[in-house]
Amino acid sequence: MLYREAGDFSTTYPEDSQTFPIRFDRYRYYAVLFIAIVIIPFVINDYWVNSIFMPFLIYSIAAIGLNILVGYCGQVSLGTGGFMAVGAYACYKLMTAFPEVSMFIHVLLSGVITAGVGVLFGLPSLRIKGFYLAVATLAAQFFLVWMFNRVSWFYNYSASGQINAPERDTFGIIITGPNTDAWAAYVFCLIFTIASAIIARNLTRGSMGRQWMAIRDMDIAAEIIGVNPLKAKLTAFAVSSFFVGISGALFFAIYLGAVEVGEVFGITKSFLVLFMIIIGGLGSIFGSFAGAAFLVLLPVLLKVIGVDWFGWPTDIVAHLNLVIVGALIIVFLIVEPHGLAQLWRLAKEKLRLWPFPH
Amino acid sequence: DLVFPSLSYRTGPYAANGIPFADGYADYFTLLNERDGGIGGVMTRVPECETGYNTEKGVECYESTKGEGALVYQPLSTGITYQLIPKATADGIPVHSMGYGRTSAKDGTVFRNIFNYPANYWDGASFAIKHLLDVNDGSLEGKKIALVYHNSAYGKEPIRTLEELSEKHGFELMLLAVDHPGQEQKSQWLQIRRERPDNVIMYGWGVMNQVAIQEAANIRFPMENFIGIWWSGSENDVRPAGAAADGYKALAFHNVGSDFPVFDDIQKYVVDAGKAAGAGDQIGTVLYNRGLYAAMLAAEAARTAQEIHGVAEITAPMMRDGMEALKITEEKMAALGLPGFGPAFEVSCENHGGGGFVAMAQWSGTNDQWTLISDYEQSDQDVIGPLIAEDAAAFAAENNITPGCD
Amino acid sequence: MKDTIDGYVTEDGRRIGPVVMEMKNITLRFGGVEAIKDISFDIREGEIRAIIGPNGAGKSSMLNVISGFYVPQEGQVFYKGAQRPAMKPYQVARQGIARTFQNIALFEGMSVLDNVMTGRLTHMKTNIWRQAIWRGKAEAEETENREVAEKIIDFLEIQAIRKTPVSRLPYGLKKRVELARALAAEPSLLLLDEPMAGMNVEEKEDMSRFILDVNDEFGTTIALIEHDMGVVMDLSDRVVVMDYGKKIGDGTPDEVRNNQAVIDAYLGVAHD
Amino acid sequence: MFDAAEGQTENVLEVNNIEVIYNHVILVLKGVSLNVPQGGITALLGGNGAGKTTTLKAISGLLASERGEVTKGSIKYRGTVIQHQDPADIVKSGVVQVMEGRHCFEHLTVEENLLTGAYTRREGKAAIQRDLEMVYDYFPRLKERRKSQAGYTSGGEQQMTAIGRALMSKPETILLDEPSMGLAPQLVEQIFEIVKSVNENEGVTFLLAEQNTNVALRFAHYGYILESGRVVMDGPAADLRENPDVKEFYLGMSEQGRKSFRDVRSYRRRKRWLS
Amino acid sequence: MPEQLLWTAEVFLNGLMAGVLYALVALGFVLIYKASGIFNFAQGVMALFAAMTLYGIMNGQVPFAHLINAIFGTEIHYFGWNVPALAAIFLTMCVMVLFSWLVQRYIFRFLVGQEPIILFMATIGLAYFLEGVGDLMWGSDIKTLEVGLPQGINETIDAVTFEAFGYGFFIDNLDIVASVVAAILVLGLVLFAQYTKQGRAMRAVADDHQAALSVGVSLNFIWILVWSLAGFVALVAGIMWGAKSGVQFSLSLIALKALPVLMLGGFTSIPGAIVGGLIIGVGEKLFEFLIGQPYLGGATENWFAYMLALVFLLFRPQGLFGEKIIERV
Ligand SMILES: Nc1ncnc2c1ncn2[C@@H]1O[C@H](COP(=O)(O)OP(=O)(O)OP(=O)(O)O)[C@@H](O)[C@H]1O
Ligand SMILES: Nc1ncnc2c1ncn2[C@@H]1O[C@H](COP(=O)(O)OP(=O)(O)OP(=O)(O)O)[C@@H](O)[C@H]1O
Ligand SMILES: CC(C)C[C@H](N)C(=O)O
Ligand SMILES: [Mg+2]
Ligand SMILES: [Mg+2]
Repeated sequence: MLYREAGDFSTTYPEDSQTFPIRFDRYRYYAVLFIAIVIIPFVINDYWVNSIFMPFLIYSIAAIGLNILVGYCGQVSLGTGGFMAVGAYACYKLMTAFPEVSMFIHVLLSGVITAGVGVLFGLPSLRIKGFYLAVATLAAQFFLVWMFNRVSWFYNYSASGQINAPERDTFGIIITGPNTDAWAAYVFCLIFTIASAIIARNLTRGSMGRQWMAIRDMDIAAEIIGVNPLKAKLTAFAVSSFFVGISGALFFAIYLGAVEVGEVFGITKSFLVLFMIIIGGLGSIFGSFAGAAFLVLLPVLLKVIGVDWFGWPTDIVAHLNLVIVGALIIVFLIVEPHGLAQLWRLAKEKLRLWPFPH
Repeated sequence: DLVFPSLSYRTGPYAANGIPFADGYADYFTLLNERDGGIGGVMTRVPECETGYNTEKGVECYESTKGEGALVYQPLSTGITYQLIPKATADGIPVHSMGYGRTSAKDGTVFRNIFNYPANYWDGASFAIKHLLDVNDGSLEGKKIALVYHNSAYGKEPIRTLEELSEKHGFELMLLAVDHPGQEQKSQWLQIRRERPDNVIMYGWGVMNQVAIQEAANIRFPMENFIGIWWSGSENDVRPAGAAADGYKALAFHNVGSDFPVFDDIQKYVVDAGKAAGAGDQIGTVLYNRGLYAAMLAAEAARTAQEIHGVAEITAPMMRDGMEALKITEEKMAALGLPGFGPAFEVSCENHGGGGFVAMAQWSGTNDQWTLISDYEQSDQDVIGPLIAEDAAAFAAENNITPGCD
Repeated sequence: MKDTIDGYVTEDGRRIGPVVMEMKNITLRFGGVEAIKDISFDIREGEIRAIIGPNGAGKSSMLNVISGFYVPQEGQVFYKGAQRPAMKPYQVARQGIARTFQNIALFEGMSVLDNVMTGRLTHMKTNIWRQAIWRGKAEAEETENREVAEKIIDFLEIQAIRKTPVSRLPYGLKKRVELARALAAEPSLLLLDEPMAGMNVEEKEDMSRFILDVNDEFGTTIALIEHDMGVVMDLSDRVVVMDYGKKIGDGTPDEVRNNQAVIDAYLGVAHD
Repeated sequence: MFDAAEGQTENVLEVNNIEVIYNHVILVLKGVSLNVPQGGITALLGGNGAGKTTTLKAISGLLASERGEVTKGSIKYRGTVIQHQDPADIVKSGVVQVMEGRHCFEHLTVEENLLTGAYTRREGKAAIQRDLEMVYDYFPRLKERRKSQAGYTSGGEQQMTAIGRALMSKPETILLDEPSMGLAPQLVEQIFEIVKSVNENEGVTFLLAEQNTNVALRFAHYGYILESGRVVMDGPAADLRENPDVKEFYLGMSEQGRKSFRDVRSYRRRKRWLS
Repeated sequence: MPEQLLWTAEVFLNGLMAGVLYALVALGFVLIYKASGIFNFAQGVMALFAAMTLYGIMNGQVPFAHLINAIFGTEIHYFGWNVPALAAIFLTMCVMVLFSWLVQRYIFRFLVGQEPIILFMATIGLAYFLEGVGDLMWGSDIKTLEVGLPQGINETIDAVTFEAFGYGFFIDNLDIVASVVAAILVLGLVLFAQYTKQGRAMRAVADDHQAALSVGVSLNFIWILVWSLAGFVALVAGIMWGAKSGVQFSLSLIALKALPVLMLGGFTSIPGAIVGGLIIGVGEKLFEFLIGQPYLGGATENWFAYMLALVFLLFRPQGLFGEKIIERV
């Protein structure tokens, strides 16, 4: 028995509803946190931060955000790219307007502004459902991108229409711009990621989360048992957009440093984040991380294997990459339609029974 | 060895353009290795990294290759260039955005590590107008000129310049944005048909070029009045329209065709030896030549750096010095087997952009080839100079840079 | 049995209170189909009121009208003495009306416990900020409501499947979970749409006991649709009979059982 | 007429000690064996979650789409093993299932639902039209609602549609899952009459899972009782009806005859044959 | 000012034509959605793949040449023959049928009964896969399809309208061909879906996979059938769009032009695809012409199409012709 819950009893309800009721899981969670916070910042270099950790952490936030909307509340949205753009541009305007204020505040405010925009574009969800809604959110995606491209106020009238993150700090540590230390950028993103995960978890385990899930599973029944669909859907849009906005702000300010809206926050971004949560597992915070890891790391990994180890031509590797990622997505879905998170859950269920099935 | 990473794109929406460029870039270095044993006795290496014309992957590529001792980056995308400007500056690695990227990077006192010689987008716009002036006997008064542009940072680059020029020469400017990817341009071209501009200038990329040329042919817009920037002037762009594209013009900052001695060497040392980067069928195409030209400029800069610093195994900062001291002369090009292939120019600390010499090429559908129809001429530096200074100053102010040379 | 305006006493001595819900001349149409035709009836506090009738008679539609999901073209609904204004279903639920559904409408993606907890939503009030922080008020409220939910889980004897995802449950248990969810709301009026369909006798007995206990212990008023005449006759205090949208009978089980119109339309042979 | 007691007819369907697992972890059937004789009505009884539906789905091949699989044992229809066949092929060989919980095609009209039932038939329009009329005769209510979308009909109307749809395919064997659920008492009786007449007149074999033990045992020839994934008792229907345990737990009768639901005040300890 | 009016009329006509081209892509989506509830994200890539295959067959390209050469160091590219257009179209169709069979056999057979979003995700995986395979098979250069479609301004219309109004209307010949083809396709498909047994079975499958299985509808067969049909539609769309812009990666992005059409017409309606296409085409072109260009700086077409569809949906959440979403308890 490698994995057991025997002897793990909860005697109070709070204990029973904690995130990791099984002691083994809890310890593992602490261990991961310890490594992420205490060890990694000291061993990390530019490559790892910029190619692996930062995209992973930032996409995780976006995935958590979208998962709240799609996975928990069942409102399929393809506007993620547009909302990330709102976060990014809000952050840019704040950074340039109030240079002395801490980046921390700017990023949070960007989230808040995005939440507002999210609510606005969430309004049609009251009438439009399912794939129709998904396609309708594309209206937000295309309109927002167009607007940021068109209205020069958003990019401070720069000639090219690009926005560049000037150097800013928080608590005296440089966070944006080219002179940022790898560890500082990493830690800054990590704080947001952990906070997002915890907040998302708290929201989803309580009554808010249940309202969302009820709407997702059967909106009519939910309304009849007392869920106000307007409120539930709009809060989901708000909370989701808040996280997505934060991730957009980080994506622009910390990760890329310069952004051209149509390219960075285009429709492909919306799809990418959606893929992450489906692959990872709808309605699962862990799944958001798993999905982000899968789609950020796998291509890098395949590239390293193909190009660096086997020395194949880059284009063949890139094409094979597509083939493999595509095939893996399909294989995963066939093995477990509910994503990596569910796969993990079932694996644990099996482990628990191991070595005596049934 | 000397490392020249190639951030290429052989997949995605712009693959058709990325492939020949990357082939040309790689083949030239292979040639140097095979024929001369590298540069100054040190072998070169061209690690390739696929960006898919995507900024994030571009960043990933940059990060993953910079550790190998990369000497210079050629990102082949304005978007990625913008990402790399601060990063590369901080890392002390030069970036060569040849004929793209941020135009004001020409001001080397602000953009210490960024180079965009021999010509930039504003040179292109200015030269196009200059060409039209020539064709119209020196006056554009009362004419109407339309700009069809890719609705992105890249496409928007020439607008400022054209606006200045329209004031100066008294022509009317009409702006037509095309969103990515640009498969549907009916509205834009119907409008052109209605408003009958005398000339159309295009800043396009990828499928947008093919569709625009096709649509222009559909509305019977006279092709010789249609001028594309150099990224809208490859074989890929005109062939789908067939014979209808005959007479279409495009800007160029280097020569076309494979009628240069260096191509014989490439055939001999690279293609026949089975060492070609691609299938070998791209040689002599516009974009292949551009890749090759970029490689040649990088190699010459490296050679210059070796001379300045007296070491063969140069580092990125040395490479930067080499680039800043680069001198391309007719003789040098002839010696390299590329006589008259590009304009002669010089780089200095104040000027990272060369002379801004541009030529006009024209497509002949019947011969299925491009030909240069003008000499290299300098663009209108009176208009461009101040614009560059202004933009660079703004950047310097925003980023706390004190302009200057050391 | 004594029938007065404000209540009566049943044979087994329970006090039935005054009218809590009154439907007046309800007519409901779907395009050409008239699902309910000018029906009036009332429900008294504390009673078990059955609605029976052949398939397609309009019974479920009637429950939907009560819970605000269908808006009748004509007629009024009086609840607790006052005419009910046009209301959204969730507002109706907040007035203390809970229900189960004919085609089980559980939240398939959640566990049994979570489903029951959704029944408590109308009682949970902490705002989103506190929930995001969790520690403190949100947690306390959760625990408090969890206790209520657990009581109901105990009551319905579904402790063992507490953490099971509902989608894995067999039909009968799902019905029971649905009842649990409705009870969790601690409603004053409980609407049950065929709660015993698909159960065998033993399970129906269990279910009957639950219904009676709810009625007894919490004094909950119950409106019940059921096709098993045994159950209906045994449990209910009064029965409304519908046929093709019309009311064809209303009264105590005995009265209904012997009503010729009811026998013709629904029962077939007189049922014991 | 069929006489189960004589037992001389052959078995069309044999289920041999099958085990079914859902999602690779949840073991639901723990060795179920059944024989369904040609031309008989066999009832499958048992409480909630006993595994009746699962057994029927295992036979009709629908398990796969629920992520369940038969891991042990075999299912034979007329001597051929069908457990790995495609559901469509199983229907072609003559076995049709009426699913629990109706499962009508919501967006199709009632009539289109019925016609879809005849999907596998090849005899041409006239025969199909005739059977359509037959179904309407059985369920006049459906005729009235024939042009309504099935999604908007009442629960009972949907149940009728589902049964009618199965009849339309003229199968040799029908697997009926809880046909009486949600139907008015008159109709329950009527449905079983239909089952009986189809069985007698057309020789169709029935395997029906039912909670309404009372009616089921009145019409069936043979019965199996399932509990927690095992067959705990089987025998000719008449015998089962007389069995005291069955009487108490499935028919709700004690020595004193039927007792009122109101009197069941305390939860009785269930008698379990096996667990 | 009559000139403005004439121009508007011309824009209107061209909008109609553009709409037809969008509808061609949307049709493929509708077919598969109607028969399986699958929102087929791979439709665009299928169009690209079909067009590439057609080109490859016509020009006798060796499939996977690039890969083979890279692995074995060979230098093979062409077989050295050319296949006439019609024969090549037929062969391509065979490839698409094979593709449908593979898709069914190796993907969707295992996903019967799953939620729509899971099926949607599977088609995304498929899109990636097919994109990679297509590139490996035929290379990612731009290919010029020459199947003999007329292109360019229609002189007759130009002349006639010039005669009548003093302003010659511009209509592209290719668009005219596309309209005729689309009309035939839609007619055929409507007849098929509405009046055949397979058509009814198709709709049944979309409603409830399990129930369809239980009455003996072979999901395998139905799905292979509709995927093949969708493959055919993709081929047609690929040819039309390929003629406009050359066959290249961007062809797969035309799916984005089809989505608002789909949403407006209703995911389940074949005539809806056409009507939706026409409304979107006209709407976005007129908006760009009357408002976008003069006041908003242009390039409004992308978002306007979606906004237009969104506004329609607010009034009819199932699209103009979509099946009503059944909401009952
Ligand atoms: N939303 C709707 N749209 C159209 N018709 C409807 C709708 N809801 C119900 N109906 C019709 O109204 C009639 C009454 O339906 P209802 O569901 O109330 O019947 P019921 O008495 O509950 O029957 P059952 O016992 O079969 O459940 C039926 O004929 C049904 O088809
Ligand atoms: N898709 C599924 N995944 C996991 N477990 C399942 C699934 N379907 C059924 N089960 C389990 O299998 C067992 C038997 O279920 P089944 O539906 O066969 O029972 P049943 O006898 O038909 O009950 P009922 O009379 O309530 O319909 C149940 O315990 C149920 O939890
Ligand atoms: C080759 C590329 C650099 C051209 C491109 N359109 C750009 O400027 O971004
Ligand atoms: Mg009902
Ligand atoms: Mg069952």
